[in-house]
Amino acid sequence: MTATYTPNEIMTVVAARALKNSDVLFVGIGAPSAASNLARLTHAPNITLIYESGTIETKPSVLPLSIGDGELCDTALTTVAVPEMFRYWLQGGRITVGFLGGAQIDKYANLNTTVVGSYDAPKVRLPGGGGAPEISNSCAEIFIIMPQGRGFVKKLDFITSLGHGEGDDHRQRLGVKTKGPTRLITDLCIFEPDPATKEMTVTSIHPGVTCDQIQENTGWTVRYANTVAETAPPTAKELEVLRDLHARTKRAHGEAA
Amino acid sequence: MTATYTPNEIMTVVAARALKNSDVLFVGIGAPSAASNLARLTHAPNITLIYESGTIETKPSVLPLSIGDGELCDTALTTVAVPEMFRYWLQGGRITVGFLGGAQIDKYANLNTTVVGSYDAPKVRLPGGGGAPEISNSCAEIFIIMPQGRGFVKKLDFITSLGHGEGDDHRQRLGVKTKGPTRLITDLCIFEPDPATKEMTVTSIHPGVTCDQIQENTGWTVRYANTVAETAPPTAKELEVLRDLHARTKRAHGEAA
Amino acid sequence: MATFASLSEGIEAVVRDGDTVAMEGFTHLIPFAAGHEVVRQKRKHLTLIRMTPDLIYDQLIGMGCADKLVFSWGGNPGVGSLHRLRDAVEKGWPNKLEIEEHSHAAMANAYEAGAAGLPCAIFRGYIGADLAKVNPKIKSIVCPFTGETLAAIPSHRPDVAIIHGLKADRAGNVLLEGILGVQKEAVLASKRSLVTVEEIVDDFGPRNLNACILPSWTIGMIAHVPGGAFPSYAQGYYKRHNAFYIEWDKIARERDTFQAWMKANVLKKNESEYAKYARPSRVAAE
Amino acid sequence: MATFASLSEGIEAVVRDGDTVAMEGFTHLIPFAAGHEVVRQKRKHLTLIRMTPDLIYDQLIGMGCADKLVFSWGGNPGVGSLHRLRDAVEKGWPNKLEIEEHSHAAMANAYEAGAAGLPCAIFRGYIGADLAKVNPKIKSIVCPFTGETLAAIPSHRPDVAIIHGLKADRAGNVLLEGILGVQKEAVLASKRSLVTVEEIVDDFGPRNLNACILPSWTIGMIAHVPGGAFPSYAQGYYKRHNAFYIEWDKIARERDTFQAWMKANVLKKNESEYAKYARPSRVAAE
Repeated sequence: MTATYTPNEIMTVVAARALKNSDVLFVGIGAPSAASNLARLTHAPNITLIYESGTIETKPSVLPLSIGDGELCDTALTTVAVPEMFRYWLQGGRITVGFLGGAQIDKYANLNTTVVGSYDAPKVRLPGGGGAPEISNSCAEIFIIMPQGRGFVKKLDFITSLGHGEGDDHRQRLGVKTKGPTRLITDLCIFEPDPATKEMTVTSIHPGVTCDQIQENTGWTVRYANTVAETAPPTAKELEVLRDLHARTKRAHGEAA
Repeated sequence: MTATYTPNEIMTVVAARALKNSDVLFVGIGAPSAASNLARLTHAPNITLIYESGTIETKPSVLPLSIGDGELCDTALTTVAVPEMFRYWLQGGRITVGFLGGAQIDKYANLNTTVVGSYDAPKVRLPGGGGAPEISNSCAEIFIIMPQGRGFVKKLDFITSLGHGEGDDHRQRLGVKTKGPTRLITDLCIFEPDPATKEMTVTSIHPGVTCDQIQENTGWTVRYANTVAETAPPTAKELEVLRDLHARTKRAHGEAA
Repeated sequence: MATFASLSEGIEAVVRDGDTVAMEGFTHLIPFAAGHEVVRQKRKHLTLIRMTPDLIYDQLIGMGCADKLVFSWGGNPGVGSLHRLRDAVEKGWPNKLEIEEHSHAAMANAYEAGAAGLPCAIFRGYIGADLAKVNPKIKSIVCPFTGETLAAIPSHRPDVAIIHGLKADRAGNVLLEGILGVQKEAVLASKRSLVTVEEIVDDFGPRNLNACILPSWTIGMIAHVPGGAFPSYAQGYYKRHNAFYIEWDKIARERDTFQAWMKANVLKKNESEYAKYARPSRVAAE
Repeated sequence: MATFASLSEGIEAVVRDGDTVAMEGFTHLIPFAAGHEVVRQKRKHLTLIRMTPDLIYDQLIGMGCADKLVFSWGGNPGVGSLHRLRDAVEKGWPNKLEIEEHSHAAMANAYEAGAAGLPCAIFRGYIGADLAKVNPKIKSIVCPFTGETLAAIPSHRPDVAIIHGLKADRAGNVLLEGILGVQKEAVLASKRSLVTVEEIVDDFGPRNLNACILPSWTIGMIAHVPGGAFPSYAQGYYKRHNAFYIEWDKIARERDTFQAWMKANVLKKNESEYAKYARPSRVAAE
């Protein structure tokens, strides 16, 4: 019965499942966009998708290649200017789930998308934070989608956006009232913050993945929750909808070329 | 050749003449609206009229009874929300001439539209400042249109909006970079600020008006400029356009009832 | 998601005694019908916020619904005084009314900051004006880059916003057009909200991609009240009833004529009263 | 009032060596044609401001036009790195590029405050983020009412804004629709401006009463450059050329392929080059 699937597919499917029909999402390009639209096309038909380009309640039939894709605007309830998006909609506290990812993540789910190396003389200059510094603190909670590997580091070169800081009640001590990263969804497993220390802790392992694999792809000593579930594999339906979405997207972007 | 006219008509005509085709006006209801539209319908066809309700480049065929009149919106280039109007358009420094008036004025053209008597136990509670406190300082210059009489007082009960303060360079000392009231147009004469003291000083007297009349209707000792002109009477054309405008307005407001 | 209800159910659900209530509409789309329902439901001790308290606030104040008014211009537009407001401020009838007075710029910025989730707004304001001396809510901050002193005011975060919109669709999204005022900001800044609308449509249909639309999930309740902005106006539906604004001056001048009018026209009526002022559909260039 | 001119005349008139220039367009309506003209006219020592420096800024930086970049996200959207930007930051080629880095929220607020004539913007931002440690332009103020610390940044007041609009009418008013980004704010915040447009029409005709329109008197110059946003897109006119964004990754990766491409496709061309990407009129649901 179980279909074969790629690591990227299970990561996307797992993220989609975590989304509710009543959620208002601040969606980024890539995996968050795929997961959000998969949720919309399966169990959460009325989920609200907002992209930082200003498009509110957008229902794209294909995935956008950029947040400014015309498809997002054409299918939106309305589109607002970018200052309004960041003031009334993000900072206004209307978003239930924001998605983030990055080049580097640490065990408290702080993220780096700014530089590898020193800021003033970087080894690799990454694109920068974009909306992340405020998304991380303005949304009620944050889901991070990132394939595991060398980006899972012991210490970030630069904190682009706050996760759980140094752990414990660090967010609260900084005056932040939102939950921060409540889920880190990778191609291998799901991490959730330990209720006390806030260290990201494995709560579910994807089918066929071993603890060794998880540790090999993580730069810190991985902790596990008392009860660790096995992630339910993607259903045939989930895979069908996701693959259709990607196929439509590929056709559409090809045509536009 | 000279037509007969009312004191209100010459006041409006004189105000209209002071406006240029290139001006961007922040228009209030009443005499400012009549003067602005008279200018638009005579010598300044491309003058830009903005009302604080958000209507930009409006070309009403009849005078609005309120700043929210549908006529203003229907004939505007576009209409923006009120926060944007006060932020981008007024505070943004895009207005060349703002109009003000009030229940009381002093010799430095400070205005009171707030209370007669004390603020906490007022004898007469007036409507309040509305946009005036910021109009007075954000527009490049201010024209005040007010019939002379008991509102021309020695001392205001309350300063709703800054004119020239206590005179001299008081505006600059407060950090205000705009000119403030450059013209006070009444039913009897025109006052302009003395270049040094900034006291409002008569520079032109309307036909048939005496200095005694002006003084009787002013609560301070009136000063005159070295050269005082006689105001040119309204032309037949000016009166015709103004009266047509008022007649159209009366018909339209009657119909809407 | 917005809940559809009758006006009386809507007011019952969203407005509580002692609430801070913003009924907005900058001379356009004033929620008269909703205000009348608040009077009928005898809400008390309200703090009323509104840039331009006009007839509807005169009525609420005269009927003793309000303890406090937060405002920037309190007059009958194009006509003169609000006699009930004056009577309350000058004579304490029917009760003493506390006032918190701002400028338009301050009020607009306070709504904007409220919608933006900020505790305060900053703007270049009140310079040389006495209002800053009598309103302790007007403070200042210093720009950390230029040293300029800017006015600071607390943002508006009302318990309830009540506005009148043009159309709602079946999903409960609300469309506004024309003079927008601060209504979108008022709803986004408030904990609860009620929107009365002229019309409920299946779908808004083709429209500007940047049309002013409040999504359903930002709105508490929606009541279908055609004519609900009368005697103010609804863009594309009906015009302002200017004669009534003039007539109000006479009605409200004395306490007894005011009370008689309110009894006959508000207390003894209900929301269906407004339907006669509505026009069924959009008329070109109205 | 806006002056109509050719693109080359327009750039000649508004952009000077050493200027602070904001070419905006949040993934939509990016003023590519205008950027190429700046390259052709060999402007130097520019400070470039843009939320999302993408291909056009990669080109300007790679051609040595810029001394400094003020930005919040510098990548090839959906593709990867901007190699010329990286080469300038990491290796100082063709010159050292100073960077001033913000978040999107900060940049959007800075444009908003600039349009509003304020010296600074405040917002809830940068909490727990390192950017505040490396950018001295990020400061804070304390809310005088709640004691909350808010981020403060200087407003953007560029010398020049350059944007691409959809339509201009004969009077020089410019209409935008769709993803509006920060273009209106950028123009209103700047001392000078140039707007390229897809189309010039006699009159905008029937439209939403709140359509996003920049009045003629807020604009410096207008140049009619159909296709001027290519390879980004113009709502209702043409789509984004996604394949070129992917191709750019290869072109820009090495200095010599970059230079060869710029020579062939920019230096040896002129503004008429863009006409072939334009579509004559609005196509439904594009």
